[in-house]
Amino acid sequence: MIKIAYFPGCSLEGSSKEYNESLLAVSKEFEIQLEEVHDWNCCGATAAHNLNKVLSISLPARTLALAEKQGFSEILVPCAACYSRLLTAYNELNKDAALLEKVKEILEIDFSAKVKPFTVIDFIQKHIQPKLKEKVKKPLNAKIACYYGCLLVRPPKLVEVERYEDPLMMESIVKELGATPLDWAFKTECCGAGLSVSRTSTVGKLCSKILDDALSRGATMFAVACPMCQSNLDMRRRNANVFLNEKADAPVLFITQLIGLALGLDKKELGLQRHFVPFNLEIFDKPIPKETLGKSKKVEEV
Amino acid sequence: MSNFEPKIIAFVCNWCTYAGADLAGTSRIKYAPNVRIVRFPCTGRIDFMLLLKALQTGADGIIVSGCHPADCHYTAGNYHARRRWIIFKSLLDFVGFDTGRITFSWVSAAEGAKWAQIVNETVDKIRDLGPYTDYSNLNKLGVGTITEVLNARTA
Amino acid sequence: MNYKTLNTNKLPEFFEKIKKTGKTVLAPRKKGNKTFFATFDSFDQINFDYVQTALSPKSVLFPRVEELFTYKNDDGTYSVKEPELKNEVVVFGMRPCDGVALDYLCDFFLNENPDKLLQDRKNNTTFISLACKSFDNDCFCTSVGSSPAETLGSDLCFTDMGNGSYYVEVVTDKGQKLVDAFPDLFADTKEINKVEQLAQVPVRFELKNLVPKIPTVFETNIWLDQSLACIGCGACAYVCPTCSCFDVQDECNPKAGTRLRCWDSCAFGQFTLHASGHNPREVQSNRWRNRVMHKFNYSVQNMNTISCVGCGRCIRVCPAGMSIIEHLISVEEA
Amino acid sequence: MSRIGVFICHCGENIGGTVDCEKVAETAAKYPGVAYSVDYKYMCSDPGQNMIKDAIKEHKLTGVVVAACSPRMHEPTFRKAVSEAGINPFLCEMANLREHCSWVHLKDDSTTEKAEELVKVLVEKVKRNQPLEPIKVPVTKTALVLGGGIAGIQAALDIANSGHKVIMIEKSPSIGGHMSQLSETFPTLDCSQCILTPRMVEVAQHPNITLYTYAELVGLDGFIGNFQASIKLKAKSIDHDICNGCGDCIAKCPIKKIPDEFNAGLGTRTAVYVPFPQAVPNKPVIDRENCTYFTRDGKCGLCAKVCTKGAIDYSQKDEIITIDVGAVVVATGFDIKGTDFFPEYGYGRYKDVITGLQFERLASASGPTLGEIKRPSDGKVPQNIVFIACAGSRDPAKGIEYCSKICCMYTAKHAMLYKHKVHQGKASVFYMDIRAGGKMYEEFVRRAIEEDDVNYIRGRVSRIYEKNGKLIVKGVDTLLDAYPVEIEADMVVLATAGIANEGSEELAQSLHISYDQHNFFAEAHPKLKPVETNTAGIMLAGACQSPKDIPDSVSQASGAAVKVAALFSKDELTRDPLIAYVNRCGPPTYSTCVGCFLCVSVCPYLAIEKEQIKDRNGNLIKEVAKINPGLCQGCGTCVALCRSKSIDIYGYSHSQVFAEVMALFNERSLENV
Amino acid sequence: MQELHNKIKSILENGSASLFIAYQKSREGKITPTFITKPEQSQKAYFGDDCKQNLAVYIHKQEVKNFGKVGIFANIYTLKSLLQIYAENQIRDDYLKVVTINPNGAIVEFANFMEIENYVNENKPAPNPEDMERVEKLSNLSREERWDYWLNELSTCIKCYACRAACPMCYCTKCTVDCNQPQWISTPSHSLGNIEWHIMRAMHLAGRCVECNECARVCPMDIPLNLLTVKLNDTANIEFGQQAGLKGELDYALSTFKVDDKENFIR
Repeated sequence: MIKIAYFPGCSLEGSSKEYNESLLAVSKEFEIQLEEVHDWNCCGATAAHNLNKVLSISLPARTLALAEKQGFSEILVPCAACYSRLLTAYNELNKDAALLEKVKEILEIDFSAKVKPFTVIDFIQKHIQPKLKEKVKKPLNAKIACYYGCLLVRPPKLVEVERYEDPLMMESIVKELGATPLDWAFKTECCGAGLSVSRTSTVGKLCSKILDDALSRGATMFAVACPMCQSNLDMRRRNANVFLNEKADAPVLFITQLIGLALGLDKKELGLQRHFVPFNLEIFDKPIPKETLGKSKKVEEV
Repeated sequence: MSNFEPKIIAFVCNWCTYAGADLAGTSRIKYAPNVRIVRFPCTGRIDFMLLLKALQTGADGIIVSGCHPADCHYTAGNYHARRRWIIFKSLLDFVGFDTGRITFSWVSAAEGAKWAQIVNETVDKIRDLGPYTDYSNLNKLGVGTITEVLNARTA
Repeated sequence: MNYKTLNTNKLPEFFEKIKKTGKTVLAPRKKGNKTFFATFDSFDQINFDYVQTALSPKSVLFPRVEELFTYKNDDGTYSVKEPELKNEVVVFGMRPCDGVALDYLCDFFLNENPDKLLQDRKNNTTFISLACKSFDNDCFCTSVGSSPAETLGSDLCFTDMGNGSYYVEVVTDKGQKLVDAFPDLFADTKEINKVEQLAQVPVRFELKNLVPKIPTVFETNIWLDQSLACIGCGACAYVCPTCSCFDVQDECNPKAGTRLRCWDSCAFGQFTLHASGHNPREVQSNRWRNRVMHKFNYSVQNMNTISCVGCGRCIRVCPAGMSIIEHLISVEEA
Repeated sequence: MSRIGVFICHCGENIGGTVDCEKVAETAAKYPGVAYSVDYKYMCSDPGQNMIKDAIKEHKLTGVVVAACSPRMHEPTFRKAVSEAGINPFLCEMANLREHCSWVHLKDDSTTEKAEELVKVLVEKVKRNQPLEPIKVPVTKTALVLGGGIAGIQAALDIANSGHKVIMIEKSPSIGGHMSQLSETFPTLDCSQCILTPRMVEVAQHPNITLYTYAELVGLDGFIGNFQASIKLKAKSIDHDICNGCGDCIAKCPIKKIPDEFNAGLGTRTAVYVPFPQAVPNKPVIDRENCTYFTRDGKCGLCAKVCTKGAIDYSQKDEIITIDVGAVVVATGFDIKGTDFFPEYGYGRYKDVITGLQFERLASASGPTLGEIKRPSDGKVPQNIVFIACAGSRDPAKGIEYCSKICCMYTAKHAMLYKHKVHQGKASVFYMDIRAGGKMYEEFVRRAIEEDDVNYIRGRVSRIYEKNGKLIVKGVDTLLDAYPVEIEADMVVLATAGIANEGSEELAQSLHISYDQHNFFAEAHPKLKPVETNTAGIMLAGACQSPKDIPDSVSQASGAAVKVAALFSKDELTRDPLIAYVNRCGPPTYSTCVGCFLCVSVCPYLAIEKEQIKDRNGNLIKEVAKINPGLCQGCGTCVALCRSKSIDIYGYSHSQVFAEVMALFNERSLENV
Repeated sequence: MQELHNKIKSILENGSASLFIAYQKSREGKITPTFITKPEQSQKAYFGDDCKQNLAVYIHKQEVKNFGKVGIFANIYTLKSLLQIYAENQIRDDYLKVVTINPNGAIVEFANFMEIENYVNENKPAPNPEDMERVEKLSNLSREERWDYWLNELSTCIKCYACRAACPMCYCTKCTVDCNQPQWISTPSHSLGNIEWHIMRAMHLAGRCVECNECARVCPMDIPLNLLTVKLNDTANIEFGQQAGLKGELDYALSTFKVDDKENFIR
């Protein structure tokens, strides 16, 4: 049993419960124990860094410090926004000794900021992918648009992702699940993330473009690794469909849910019932369209 | 101290500051006569020991000046000199020398006015500080007897 | 020789009275773990708990740097001025071995061509030794013909008799003068056997065997074996009470100058280095041999005495832990 | 004992009006070592100079201090005068009483006192001056030109035409460089090859030029006037002495799918090839990396069979030759970023997103499409074309802060050429600023906009993606209130940044010249020595120093050539002897240098070498530093760095500067005495 | 200890060195260097935390060089010194066999300086907190107080040059202080000469000192000389990110520069 420090953040306890459920379920299959950092707190996303730098570092730093005190050297952060904040804190604290001293004083915790955050994609690549092929029981018959959004791949200097404008990490994972990854253009476009509550129509418009590009190229479903990406493409589908000629019904699954399905795990165990755009296993029975550059559905001019 | 006139020695490079001082001359910019220029090919040539020697021989203040960064006639002598002065100043400060008496500057061949200003400001400053005797009379201390020295240490 | 006693609690008064006559008093003072001769403002600054001072009282007669003369050039007219030494000094607390060393040093500087400066300093200084009640591993005075009871070279010799009084041996006229200046402090006494009050320093080697042996090992490897650890600093010579090597330095500008005499050491690489670049004592072992030969052979030849008094300072100070005692024993055994 | 003569100049009223020159002369006369002291109205006049000469003879002077104007003004004058009187010119120094004293101070005792001290300082210095002889270095009057692009060609021809030998080496099989790839040139739109090829031929035929193509520099030793260049002649596998350039071998070569470098990857070539029809020399080479004879162990051999002259020689080996040269012109050119450098423009995976250089080939009559603008993916004529200027350039986030300089102009040219060829087509240019400084340049850009109706959009492009066979170009028009712009283009041309060649860092190191953080070679002075490097005798020409257009490259090349010609105009090189040296002495020390070589990295000129001192039997005694007098420029940084004072410098020696400093102000130390 | 003896024995027996420099402990408990030339003398070697002397200094000694190949037992500061003087071209890799004891008590024999570099970087000693504190304390005094402090301390110097002799970085054939044309440093031990000497010594060690503190340990007058070089090392590290004794390749703050080196005092 490998033990890994885990920081779920608020999303995974609320709107993206299924991300948490599927991540834990899949980890269990691979004999990995995710241990929640005791007494973790809000990462400060999304507003803190616009207001107060020290605060915006101190908030995530506390979680890093707790993980360090609890004996970990890295920490799994599934939410892309949390990840971005923790990674920023990690970097700032490691390059600015004076800041580290200040934060230590604020937190009243003596720590060295050596716990490095990593994403679910990193996690899968390192701990799951090597053994994935042999464990797949039900290869997925689907053409999957892997959608990364912004914070998993930006800013490039911080996240150290190789092809940050056209990442291929999830593509290589879904390939192992038996699915066909889609080559498309909107992988890293903006979904409107933070405006999800306040400006639903803007979110809808942005999501419609993402949906349209993927669907017009023959995608049957989406894979994501960020709670905001998922909820905007899923929960705000109604707002997006307003901008589309043809209503889109392709489901949006977390990458962990897809892995779970391929492993033959139960739908419920993976929280698949929680989505707004319904997911049916029959989707895998339909033939997948050939490589197309299908006709563009009319996108309302911005 | 009313009639104290500081003695200033200036270590300058040939290509920028010496020429800058020439320009001050051809421009007839007036400045205090307290300064004596010693010419070097480059600030990189200026041995830190010379600064101590200047203080020993009775200089009340020192100016060290060369080409601005990136303008060195020899491309890099001033960069090396800059590092040397960073270290040397750190040491002099640590030992308690009055480094306020040493003016480091970059004066280009076009900055005759800046040269005059550096000299005048240095002279004014040193005039306020008074003669520097902390160091130059130390060649008497410790000669001929052990008492004053040991007294100093056990104090 | 006259014998006196001095109540130990009168010692502060003794010093105060000397000072009032305008003389400078030097006494052992502690700094860190070491003890040095120094002036003092109050009696409690004096340290009595020491085996040996770090520097010897040599520097009182032969300072580490002293002015020989100064000159001036007044537009081509040169004038020379020699220093006048008037300051009178009393040194208290040196060990008897240091007295022996001073005796040698004066012999060296004053015998044939008397050194005026050293003569003046000697005339102006009264040395009071304080006989040893303790010793350490590095003490070996008894091996070089001396002992804590020795009075040679001291003007006065004090021995703490353990009964609240010093037994004072008046060795020289200079000592007598000092005692006579304060008659109310000193009481007359007869010669007393002080030996049991003193440190019993063990004998480490037989000098009478060693001295003839040394020149016979001149060409052997023993010097290299002994001196491989030597790093070539001058510490041993500078703390040695008998080392007398010096270097003359002129400090001058076109208008004026000073000639200075400074200590020098046979351990330095530049010792006996010729202007040509050749050095007859090319390597450290040659220099080490010269040092030992000087102390135990050359000075016997030239001055009829060895020039080591067994104070042990060179051993205590050596950065590489070299010990003259061990080396002499190994010569003896060779 | 020194016998110094001091000569105080009044410079009319210039010095004399402020400084009491008579008094200065009187004071100096009393100074130790001064044998003669005098003041005079104008020292630089003939009578003044004669006074000096007479005094030298009469008073047997061993050194001279002329207290007058700045040495930067008259030092040569007085040194010449002194040498005419029979003493070494370097035994004369000047005290600067005019610029540094009389002109900047008021008439006052303190000014005279300062003048006296300045004289005193120089007297102390000159007492310690040594007679020096200018350094004379023989000059090998052959220049090495690295690179056969337009800059190299121009430099080589200029040097050769001034009567000196030139060795030109070019790493590819033909000279011509990037210019030979261009279609038309701005701002005249004349055909690039038409103006270039005559020059190429002239190089090949010039009696003073030896051309080595398919050759590389592997090392350069020595110093100005006396370099030794090691050159690797790569095996061509064809004996060019026999080959008549008929091209039969090329026609028969079965390996035909090698991406063609000359066509910037847009076409293909064979394994035995001539890069382009007008190549010089116009004889093929075999590309061993792709030829099956070499990659598959002697298979094929067709070319040898068809060659009627028997010129094919598979057994040729790379050869290293060493040539003595006196000067080097580095003209190795530049490279451009490929489209794969741009994640936002698809990492180079869209075939119809091409570089400016590829567009040149498309537009060129000798190119793969014979000058028709056809897009690489399907050969269709693009009806809507987008040009993106500053692709990579001026973008600190991409690590290229600088402006590539040529893009604005060639982008305008490209758009124009496109419009001239596809009349109904739509051309748009995204730009940051238009930098069209240059004769007729701004007019040229205006023509593109106004006459050829090119749509200039001020803004940057954030993303290009392919959809339905179109390239969607998403950008912004910052002149229209930052409004997003989306263009469905058929083809996109990126004016990618000009960059240093791969391997330029290594080349700079083997030449011992500096380079900047982008690996472009560094000039000795950005303003006043733009063609020299800080290694004497090595000049720069063209885009290896920074991206440049043709006129700039050619001008710089001619400038470099003049520098070389000037160097070659004398048989010997005379240099100021004020250079550093490491002391040497007799055994057993040989030198006080202990060989720590901390000085090596401090020298801006890489003039410090290791020297082994050996005994008669060749056993190493010690390793010490040695300063190459050919390379040392005399800055003295090593002198101040050397802990053991083992390095000294003529003209500013330890004892000279020490004495100068110690001569000042010693009244106070006098009081102490 | 037995392991160390065996190692020395085997090194001397197999000819990888003809002299082995180590520590020994006398009956009275004094630690001194020992120079072992015969395998059977190997048990003289001793090692403990009390072995402070920096043995690297002997590498420069002509009579040690005369032995040809030399083995040396090195504590961590000796290792740093060896690495630094290797970078300064003073040792040949194939003429030195270096042995240490790692923190776990195991004997480590180094094949070359690359290995020493790795070891030193893994076992880098922390700066001596006491020294740092003293430097800090002095830095916080007023300038006049600092001057008085150092004038008092340095005035006592007797110019025995033990600081120079004990320092492995002071290996010049001819020290500046021995140059008399011109006389850069006043050789007399008056206060001026002393301050000149110690300033020059500190400048020459800036960025080269490995902080073994030998200079202070050997000073007969107990002058805390090491504080000067510790201070300058600190400056070199803060200003230029350069540290001594950690690289086999030359990395010297004063012979290199960055175009954007920062200072706040040049006008």
